Parts: sequence; C-alpha cells; structure tokens
Amino acid sequence: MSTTTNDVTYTATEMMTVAAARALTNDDVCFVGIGLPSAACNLARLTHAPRLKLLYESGTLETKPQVLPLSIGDGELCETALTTVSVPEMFQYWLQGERITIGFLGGAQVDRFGNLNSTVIGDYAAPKVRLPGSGGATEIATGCQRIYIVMRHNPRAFVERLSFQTSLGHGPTGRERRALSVHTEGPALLVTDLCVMKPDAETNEFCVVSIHPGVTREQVVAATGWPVRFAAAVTVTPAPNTAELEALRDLNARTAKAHGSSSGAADL
Amino acid sequence: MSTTTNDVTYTATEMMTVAAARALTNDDVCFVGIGLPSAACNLARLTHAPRLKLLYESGTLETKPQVLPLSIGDGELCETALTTVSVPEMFQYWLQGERITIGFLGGAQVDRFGNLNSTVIGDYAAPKVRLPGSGGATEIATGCQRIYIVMRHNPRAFVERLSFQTSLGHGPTGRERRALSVHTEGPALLVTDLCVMKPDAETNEFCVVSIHPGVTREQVVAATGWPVRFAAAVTVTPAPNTAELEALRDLNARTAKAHGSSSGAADL
Amino acid sequence: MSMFLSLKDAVARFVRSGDRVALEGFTHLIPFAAGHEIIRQRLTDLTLIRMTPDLLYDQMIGSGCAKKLIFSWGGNPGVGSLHRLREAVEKQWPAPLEIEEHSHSAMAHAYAAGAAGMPAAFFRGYRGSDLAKVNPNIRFITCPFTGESLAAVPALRPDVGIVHAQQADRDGNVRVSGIVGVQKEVVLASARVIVTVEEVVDRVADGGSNAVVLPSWTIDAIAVVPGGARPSYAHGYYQRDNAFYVAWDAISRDRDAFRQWIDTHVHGVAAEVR
Amino acid sequence: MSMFLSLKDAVARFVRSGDRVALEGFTHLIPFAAGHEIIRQRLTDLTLIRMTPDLLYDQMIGSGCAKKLIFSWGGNPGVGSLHRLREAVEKQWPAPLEIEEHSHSAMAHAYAAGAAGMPAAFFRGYRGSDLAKVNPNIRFITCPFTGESLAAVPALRPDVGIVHAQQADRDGNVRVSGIVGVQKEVVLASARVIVTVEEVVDRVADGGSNAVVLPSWTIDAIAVVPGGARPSYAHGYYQRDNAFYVAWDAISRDRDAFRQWIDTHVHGVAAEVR
Repeated sequence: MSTTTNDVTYTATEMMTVAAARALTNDDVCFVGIGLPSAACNLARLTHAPRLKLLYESGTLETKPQVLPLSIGDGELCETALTTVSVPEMFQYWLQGERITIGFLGGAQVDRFGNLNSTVIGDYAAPKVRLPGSGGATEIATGCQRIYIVMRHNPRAFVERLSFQTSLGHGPTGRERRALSVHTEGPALLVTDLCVMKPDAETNEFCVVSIHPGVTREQVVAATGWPVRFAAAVTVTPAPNTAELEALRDLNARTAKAHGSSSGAADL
Repeated sequence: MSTTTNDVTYTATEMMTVAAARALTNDDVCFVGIGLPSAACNLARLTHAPRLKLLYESGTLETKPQVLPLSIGDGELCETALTTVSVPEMFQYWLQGERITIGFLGGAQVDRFGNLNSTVIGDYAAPKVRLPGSGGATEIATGCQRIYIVMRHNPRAFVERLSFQTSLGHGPTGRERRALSVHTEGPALLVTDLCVMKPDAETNEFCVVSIHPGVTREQVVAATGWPVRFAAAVTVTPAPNTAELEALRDLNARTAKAHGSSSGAADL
Repeated sequence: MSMFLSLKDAVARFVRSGDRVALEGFTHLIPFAAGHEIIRQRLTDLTLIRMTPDLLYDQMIGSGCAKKLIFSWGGNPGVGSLHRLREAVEKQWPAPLEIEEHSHSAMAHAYAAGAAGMPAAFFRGYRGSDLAKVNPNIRFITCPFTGESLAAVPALRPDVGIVHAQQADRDGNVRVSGIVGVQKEVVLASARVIVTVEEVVDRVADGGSNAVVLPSWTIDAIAVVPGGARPSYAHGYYQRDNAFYVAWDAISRDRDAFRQWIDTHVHGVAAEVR
Repeated sequence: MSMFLSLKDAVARFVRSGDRVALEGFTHLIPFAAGHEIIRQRLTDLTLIRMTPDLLYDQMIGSGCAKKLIFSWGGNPGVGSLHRLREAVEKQWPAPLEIEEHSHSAMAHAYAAGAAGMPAAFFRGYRGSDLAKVNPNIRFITCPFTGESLAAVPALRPDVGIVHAQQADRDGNVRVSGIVGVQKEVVLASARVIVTVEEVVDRVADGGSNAVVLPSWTIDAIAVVPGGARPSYAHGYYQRDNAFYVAWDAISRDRDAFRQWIDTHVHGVAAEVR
C-alpha cells in the first residue's frame, strides 16, 4: 500500500519507520532489535539525531552501521562500534545496570496495556504456533527507562488477551509494574502502520493519538482486537518528508546491495 | 642466620623458599601472593617446573615475570602475562570457578589446623595491632584445590588460639570444612624457616614431617605456640642445591636492581 | 590442557550420547563444522544448550540428535522460523523435544554463574513474564538487604562446551576477537571443552591488550578447521553467508528436502574436508 | 555525558563533603592527583571506598577527609603498614574512623553488582571467616536449587567514582589498558564519575578489539592530568615510583613529618601543576 501526501509517495512501512525514528533524540541510548526497530533507529541517527547511541544485544556499544544488519550480531555492528563487550556484560552492566533510555520491542501479539507475546500462539505445552521466544525482550521490557513498540496493525496481533505474556508492559490491568517493584516507565509509544498510540495517563491503556495520512478511524478500529480508544485530540501524523524518505531509501538500498536482499527490514 | 650443608651455604629464608618451590609441579596453576610465595613460585618456574602457571589477583594470567613484583599489580606482571582480565573476573571465573590448584597463603598468625589471621591482633573493635586484612585470602582459602602456607616460625605467629580467623584452614577443631560445605582440600603444606609440616591424615593437625638442616627439634618446639607434634618418621629437609640457590639469588639480584631494593622478597 | 586433534577424533573422544552439550557463538563464530561432526557420528539423546538455536540446532534437532533444548530465542535471524525446531515442538518429529525456555538475560547470567563456580545465577529478571509459570527452573529469592524479589536460575554447566575461534597458538591457547558473545563463559562453565579454530599462529596475545584469551588449561581439544563457522562468520576471516540463511528457509520447510540436504552436505562429506 | 574540566573544577563540581567516594586503581592507575585535589579542597566526612587503601587513602585519612572506610586490604604494598590508617583505627587520630571490612572477592563482586544494577552480590564466600561476625553487611542466603548457603553483600554504589586512565578521545570516551582492576565497574556503579587521563587522542578504539572502553555517557567529567597516577604507574606511560612507596613508610610514621609532607606536596602545589 502506498500513500501520496504533498506529492510525496511512501509506503505504510516507510510511514511507520519514519514515525518511530522521530521519537528518538540525541540524548537517547537505544537497545535495538533487528528489523523495524533497527531501521527506525538508524534512520534517526542518519537524520535528526546523529548523536543517538545504538546498542545491540550482541555486545556492540555505540555502533554506526552503514547498512542494516541482517542479524543481531553482524560483523558490521562490531566493526563500526565504539567497543564490543561480552553478552553477559551487555545484559548485566548495560541493560540491567539501567544505562539504556529506550528499548524497542515488537512481538506476535500486543494487548491494550502494551504487554507482549513472542513465545507461543495457543497453549504453551501444545502450541498452535511456536514463536522464537523471549530473546532479550523480557528484561528489556523492565530494564530500559522507556519502551517503544513497533508492530504491524492487524486484529491477530492487537488482541484482547495474549496467549502468553512474554514481556511485561503495564500489566494485565495496566497497573502491575509498581506491584512488581519495577520502577522504569514501561511502554510509552506504540507505532503501527496505521497510527501512533500512547498510554492514557490515568489507565495506561494505549489510545490512538495520531492517524497516518490516508488512514481512517474505521480502519484502525477494524485492525484492533480490543475496543480501541482515541485520545481527545487525534491529529494526523505528519507524512514523511523528502529528507527522511531519501535517507531511509538510501539505507535500504545499501542494505539490499550488501545482503543481496532487503531482508534487513524484515520483521521478526 | 646461615647454614652450610655439603659446602653450600644458605640462609633460613633461602631454605624456606626452596622448600616451598619444590612442592610445585608443571601441572599446577598457582594463585600467588606477594613476598615469599611469589619468590617460591617463580623459583619453581625458573627451575624444575617451567610450565607452572602463575596467576596474581590483579588479573594477570600465566605471567612470567623476570623480576619479582613489589606489588600484586606491577606492570611486569601484565607485560609478561598471557592475558590480563578484570579483578571481578579473576575472583569470579578463575578463583571461585575453581580453576586454581594451589593457593599460597601466609598471615600474622596460624594455628595447628592451618587457620589464618591477617586481620587484627587483640580485640577487633580495639585492636593492639591492626593488620592489612583479608585481601584475597578468605576466598583463596576455600576456592583453591589445595593451600600451601609459608610463614616464619616463631611463637607469636604459631599460636594456640588466633585473635581472629580471617581464613579457614581445617577449622577450629580441624573438621569444619565439610560442615561448611567446603569441598576443596584446604591447607596441605606449611613451610617455615625451621621445618616442613603437613596435616595429620586423621586429625588435620599440622605435624612436623621434615626439619631443615642444622635445626633441632627443640628449636621447633620453642618456636611453636602449641604443643607441636612430630610425624612418626621425621626427615631432614634436603638442603638447597647449587642450581636452586643460583636461580634464587639471580632472581633476587635482578629484582633488587630493578626495584632499587630487595623488597620483592619481603613478607607482608 | 589442550591437545590438537582432528575434529573427528575430538568429537569421538569428548562427546557422548546423552550429554548436555552447548555449541555457542552469538551469530558470530557458530561452530557449524563441529555440530555437523556430531550429526555424522550419530550421537543421540543430547540436551542441547544454546541462547540462539538457529540453523545449526535446526539441523541437529531435525537429524534426531536431541532429546531436550535449553534456549532463549529460536529463529533464523532476519529470515523467520526454524522449521525443524517448530516441527519437533509442534508435531514431535522426528522425536519429542523437551524444552526449557529462558530469556537471554537468564541464559547469559546462567553461563556466567557456571563459569564462576556458582550453583545458580541471581538477577533482576522475569518480572511479569509468564516464562516463570512454565519453567520450574525459574525461581525467586528475597534480597537479604532490600527485601526485593530477585530471579534465580540454575547455573549452566554443560558436560561439553564447543566454540569456534579465530586463532590458537602452538601452546594451545586460544584467542577470540570481535563479537565474543558467551564464548569465554561456555568454555569455563563446561566439564569438557572443544574449540575449533581458523588457524594456528605463533602468539595469541600481547602484553596489556586485555584480549579475550582462553588459556590452554581451560580446553581439552583444539581442532584446526578453516571455515569451521560457515555459513556464520569469523571476524577478520570471512563474511556471513546471508544467502544460505535465506535458502535454509525453503530447505528446512520440507522433511525430504531437509533429509537430502543433511545426507549430501553432512553425511556425504568427510570430517576433515567438509 | 562527559565534559572536559580542570581537575579543580571537576572535584569542586562533583564531590561534596559527606559523599561515599571510591578512588580505584588496583596498584595500577591510582588517581593520586584527584585524591590530592580532594585534600586541597578540604572535603570532610567522606566514606572512602577502595579494595586496597594504600598511600593515597593513608594521605586522605591522615588529612582528616574520612569518617568511614570500606575496604578489603589496607597496606603499603611490598613495604608494610599504613601508619595513618593504623593510627586512625588504633588511636582515633586525627578522628575516629569507622571501618567496614570485606574480602577482595566480596568487594569485587559488590562493585560488579553495583555496575549491574543489582541490590546485592551473591557469591561463594566468607565460609569459615570471622569477618562475617564483625560486619553486619555480610549476610547469607540459601540457594533455591541446591540448598547451599551463599554469601551476600550490598552492592557498592558510590556517590562519586574516580579513576585514572591512559586516554580519552575528543568525544570524551575513555580507554583503560593493562591491569584494569575494577575501573569499569566503579565507573558504572557510581552516580557521578570523574576520570583523569594522561592524554587526549583521536581514537580510543578499533573495530573488534574488545578493549576496555568507557563511553562518554558513563562519565561526568574528564580532567587531563599527565602523571595523575604518580607515584603509582600508567601502563605504557610511566613506571611505578617504588622508592616513594618505601620512603612513605618513614614519612607516615610520624604525625609531624606527615603533616609537613601534605603541606608541601599537596597544599603547597596548585591543582593544575600538582
């Protein structure tokens, strides 16, 4: 699907990536996952946030890849890093040590409070679909100051009830973080290919705050498995500008050339 | 004090250092402290045990110093090491990970079961003499497969009752290691400037197994603060041979030249 | 103390059916050659341990080597699912596969605890995760100073740890560069250790360089296997074969295509050549 | 994010009387210049934390900076006692000094726990040692898997961590080489961080080198102080002044000789010159 705004034509994935990138600042230290988060983080670094610090769980600190990595441990990440530490050190000193301001997460399922499932669909002992599992997600969800979620919006993914809660968002009733002595902020932003959502200040339920150009409220409602709420003032997400699109497309082109495919931008 | 045996003249400290060095083999991995242990370990490496592995708590693994270090973290140790790790890694992966076969310890006081005091003489809260403290000793005592103790023999040091038990030997009654779930062997050798002692197989009490040339039983008894026992067959410690003495004196001479004093061989 | 052996002899001597085996390498330096030798020697009933079971464990599980998997993320990085792993879990083919599932943080802490001679690892983890409900090896303790609840998992202490590295020196010391993952930890945590290396060099370390060096006395066998991490990569030697990771998706979707691939590319190759 | 300041300004801005302060360096890279600046600025009531309080802490304790010492080995390495420390403990001069005493393993684990955001460190330690009887911060937990008793100590989280290092780059990243001790851990465990360095260089790291590098965003202030670790040493820059360690024994035995030395060599020197 592509959209044209002010003579600029872009895909829904490009809109999503640009919207996620805009949330990042020069002061952030990001724990980056492969796929959409990696594209968004590197786009931010290549545009408005050149001093953004990117860390990958392979132990690469402050890495500046010229192409998007296919895996979390690509050589490119190490060669362009300030330094590379062991994986235990990454999880002990850097993630658990709360050095990270933003953790990016996705998953197969998200609920209205930003809780995430990346483990199984169906029963754990006899799953319908066995997913990759937690990886770093479970502790990223509690160890980073804030969590940004990036996911494609459809009713199988945006569900009333998770099959399995791999990673804590605001908890099943939206209020569990404090009870679990988790003092980090939790999910603060949910960017999809249809809209941008933020948690309600009172209830922590994710509500739509802006809708991407060309998308309707009805589409958002239809794509959400719970009765989705809209903020009092819903805006239209500013469309990608030419500088953002150019940087993103250059990055994807370099990546495709380096890897022989555009798989760097695949979700997983 | 010097002794002459078979035309070879040597000091009591030389005899002690040589006797301790002889206990080490090519298969050992030693956790080395500064002073007498360092001299003994490097003497062994420079004579009969060239493949002996020496580790210092500063994180230097398999180091081959040409001169004895003055401190546990001398540059010489790092420059001649296979590699240097952080101090937490040294205590976590190498000592606690039970990679070490022999730990050398000394102290201000030892009792008949090889328990050691390097903390205070007198009351802890109002000490007569404040000593340096544990350093690595407390966990060296339980983490190494075996402990060798090297100390100068006198009644103030070889005591009936420690002021403070900094490091576990065989325990106050000689049987505490197992009760504390410590499965390493504990003190297996005590080398002094008068004799060599080993724990009795039944009671774990240190008994004299060999007396250095020129030393009498009466001297050993007078220098020991508890009623010291002698093994059924007490031998005379073989005197240092010329090769051992030459290697030790060369090492001490190189050390004195490098440091401007012979302080590398000082006890602490 | 390490000895230089052929890969065939190293596996024959140090790996037994029924062992708890960890082949590690965090995307980088995955010991494919050694894993293939395990398949070739038809070892079975292994408990396979690995943070990121990927193509190599997909191949070993599909070949019937494993009875249990301890892991924290099972996928084909950047591509998709592991079809052999999924079929073992979802359809018990070629055999049922028991799984013990953790998070990366837990596995990393558990390897470090194994290396450090601890019975368990303690960390701030698993808060609000259902993983604690399905894995009885996830427990909690109370901090004796703050009263806080902290996660505990058993230390990982494999019977055999296998890693690939860039270099060994003639004394059998090994050096790892680039993304070092949990290579040091799995070596130090394991009762028996095999390391495959790209090459043998005169010196693996220089004074003061703080390199990741594994002394010879932490290793049992070293096998010189150039390319031993392909299709993953070895920093400074060769790149990751990304095309193979993509191609594996189709190969592994189909049982027959998978069997054929293993017959041709594993059983059909001698250990020394691969 | 680190900023380059003069040592005087760095200490004035980031160290306050009453702080818990750790100046670390395991024989190597001891931040003498920074400690002297603390004496010069007449800061008091500090809780001084250090595995091996040696000459620098002897000077700071004798100068009345400290109310408490957390440590694991207090001596003049290779020489003998610390007379100022002993007089503070044995005779309460110049003031009573509370001590919290640990083993090296406990201190190393406690710094690592501080860096890792843990409330406490858990380890196999203190078995059969009287230290657990005199230090209420040594406690024990039961392993939830094996039932074994394990030692626990609170994580060390200094208000200020101060280290010396060889190099900073222009972006304020710092590199430590040689014996790295607990330099990384104390930096990551501390709320505020000052690093003194020998020099500023273009690049502190190369791809894949696994060097000990501290990113600029883990540091508050960097002061360029060539020789800032003397009389200890800086690997690759200058040697340890062993003669001074020996000479300190006589200087520090006598209160007047000590005072004179501090007046001349600390108060009598400007911060920038030292």
